[in-house]
Amino acid sequence: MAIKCKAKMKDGMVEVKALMKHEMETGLRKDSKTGEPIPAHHITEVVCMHSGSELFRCNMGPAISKNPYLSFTVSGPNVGDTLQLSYVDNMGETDSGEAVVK
Amino acid sequence: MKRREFNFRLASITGFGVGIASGLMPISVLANWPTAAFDTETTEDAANALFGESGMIETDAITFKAPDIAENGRVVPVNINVGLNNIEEIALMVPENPAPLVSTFVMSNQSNVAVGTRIKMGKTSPLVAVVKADGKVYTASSKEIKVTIGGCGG
Amino acid sequence: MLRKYAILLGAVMALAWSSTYANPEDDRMAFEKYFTTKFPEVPLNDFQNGIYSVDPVARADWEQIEEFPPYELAIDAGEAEYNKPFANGKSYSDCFGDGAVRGQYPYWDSERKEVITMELAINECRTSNGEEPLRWNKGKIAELSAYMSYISRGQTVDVKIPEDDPEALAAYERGKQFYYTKRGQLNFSCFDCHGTGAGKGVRLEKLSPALGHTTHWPVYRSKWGAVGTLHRRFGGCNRQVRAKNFKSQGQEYRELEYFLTYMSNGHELNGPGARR
Amino acid sequence: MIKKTLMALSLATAMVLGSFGGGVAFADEEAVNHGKSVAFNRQKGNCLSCHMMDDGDQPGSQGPPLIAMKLRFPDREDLRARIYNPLEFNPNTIMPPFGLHNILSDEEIDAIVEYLYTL
Repeated sequence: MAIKCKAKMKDGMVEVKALMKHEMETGLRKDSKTGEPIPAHHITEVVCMHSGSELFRCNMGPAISKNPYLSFTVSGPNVGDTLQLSYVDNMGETDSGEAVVK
Repeated sequence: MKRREFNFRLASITGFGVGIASGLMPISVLANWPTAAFDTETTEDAANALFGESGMIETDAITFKAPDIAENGRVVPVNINVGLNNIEEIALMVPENPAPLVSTFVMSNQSNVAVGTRIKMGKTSPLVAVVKADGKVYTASSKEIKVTIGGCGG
Repeated sequence: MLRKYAILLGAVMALAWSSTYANPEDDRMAFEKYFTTKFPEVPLNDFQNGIYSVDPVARADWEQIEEFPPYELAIDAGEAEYNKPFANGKSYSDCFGDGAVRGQYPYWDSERKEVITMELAINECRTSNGEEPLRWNKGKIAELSAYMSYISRGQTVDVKIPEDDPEALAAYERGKQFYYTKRGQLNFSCFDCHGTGAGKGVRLEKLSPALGHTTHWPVYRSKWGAVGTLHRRFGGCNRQVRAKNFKSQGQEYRELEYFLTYMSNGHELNGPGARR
Repeated sequence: MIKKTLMALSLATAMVLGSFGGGVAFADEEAVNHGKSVAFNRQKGNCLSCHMMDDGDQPGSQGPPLIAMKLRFPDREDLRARIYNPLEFNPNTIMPPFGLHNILSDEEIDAIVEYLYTL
C-alpha cells in the first residue's frame, strides 16, 4: 500500500496533499478483551524529496489521526516535477509514494 | 514515557535496517525525531524543547482553520496559515491533550506557507502553533474547538 | 413481558401509519414532503449529503475532510481487488461488467423471491466462481463496494417494486414496518431519530435526516477508522437503541434497505461517503 | 460484552434495592445528588442527550429544557409516571420508557424526581 499523494501548482506555490494508511496507535489504549496495553505504533517522520534534496518534513506524534492526512504548500518545484514522499514509523516500517506537480 | 523512548530507539535501529535492506528510504528520513518535545506535558515545555528558551512573540500572522465543534475528536481537520518570511519549522499543539505536541512541520526558508493535517483531541481545547521564522520564535492560538460528547448512551 | 407489549404497541402504530398510505409512491412522496417541509431551506438534492445538509457547523468540518477524503484509500484497494482474477481465471467483471452498477441495487428478484443487494451480489459472484465469501460488514467487501459506488457516482436511485409481483410489495411493506417500529430497551424506531429527531441534537451531535440516507454508502466513519457497509450501520443503530441485532444481509436488513432506498428514489448516488 | 454485564449488574442492583422496598431512606441532599448522577450518567438516564438541564455540558435539543419542574409538574406522581412510561401520555414520544423497560430502577427514578424538583 503506497502513500497516495497529489501535487498542484497554485498561485506560484506547490500544494501537496497526502493520505497514508496507518493505525496511528497511541500506546494509551488497552485491548478490550485481554486488558493488555496496546503498544504505540505510529508514523514518526514523513519526508518529501524533490530533485534529491529534502523539501519538507513532518514529525508526527501519536495524536495524528488514523490514516494520516498531510497537506503543505512550498515553493521550489515546477509543473511536471516529481515529488517523492516516504514515511517511517516507530516500529521501523516504511512506505512511500510519488506525485507529479500539475 | 520510558516505553516511548524505548520504542523510538528500537524504531531508529530497525528503521535503519529496513531502509538499507529495501534501499527505498531516503537517508533524511532517519534524522532525529524530537523525542523530548513529544514527551512534554505543557505547550511551553514542548516549545522550549524544540526551539530553546529564548521567549516567544505573539503574532496574528499565524491563522487557523478548524471546526468550531469537532464532529469526532478522533479526526479533527486543522489547517494553519503562516504569513511570515523564512519559516523553518511550525509546531502544532493541543494544550489539553496529555502530550500537547501533535506534530512539527519542517522546511527551509519558506514564506507564507500553509500546512494541514487531521488530529486527535481528547477534549475541548484551543490549538497552539509555535513557529520558528527568521531566527525568531512566534506563537498564536486558535479559538476553542469543542469536542463533542457522544450522544447515544448505547 | 412489558417490553414485548411495548414493541407490539410500536408495531400497531407502524401499521396504522402504513394503512394511511396506499402505495409505495405515495409513501415516498409523503416521506420527501416530511423532510422538505421540516427543512425548507435545504435544496432537495442536498439531502444526499446526510447530516451535512442540515448542520452547517458539521458541514464545514466535513468539507475540510472531503478535500482529500479518507475513503480514497478504500477506493484504490477496491479497484485492485476488483481487477484481480479469481482462481478460475474469471473476475468480478464477468459478473458486473465495468462495475458501475450501484444504481441497479437493491432490486427484487421475482424468481428467488428476495431482495438482492449489491454486497449480496458481490459475494454470490465470488461463490459462483469458487471463491470464499467475504465477511459482510467491513474490509474487502466494503472496499469493493466503495470502488463500485465511486464509479457509479451520478447514477440515480431508481428502486422498482414490480407491480406484477405482490411479494415484492410485501417485502417493501416489511421493510417499512421495520423502519417505523419502536424497538429495543430504549424504544426508538429508525424514524424516531432520523425523522422526528432529525436536525436536532443528541448532545451536540445533530441527527441526520433519513431522506437520501442510502445514497452515499459505503461510508468511511471516523468512529470506525475504515469503510463499512450500510448493514454494519444498521447493526450499530440497533445496538445503540439496545435492540436485538439482525444478521447483515439477512432478510430483515435487506428488506429495510429496499424500503429505505426506495424512499430516496430520484436522488443522485454519491458514495462512498465520509462521516463522523 | 461489558455493556451486557453492566446491564445485568444494574438489573441486579435494581432487584436488590427493589426487594428492600421503601426501607432505604436517603437524606434529601443525598437523593438529589444521586438523582443528578443517575440523570447525567450516559449508561443510565443520559438525560443530557436530549434535554438542556442544570449545569450539564453540551446538552442535546431533542426534548424541552428541564426547568421549573416543580411548577410545571406540581403532582410528583405525574412527573414520576412521565419518566416511568412516557408512552402513556404520548404513544409517539421518542422519550424512552425508563421504568417500563427497566432502563432505570424504581429507586433511581425516585432519585431523579427528587433532583428534577430542584430545577
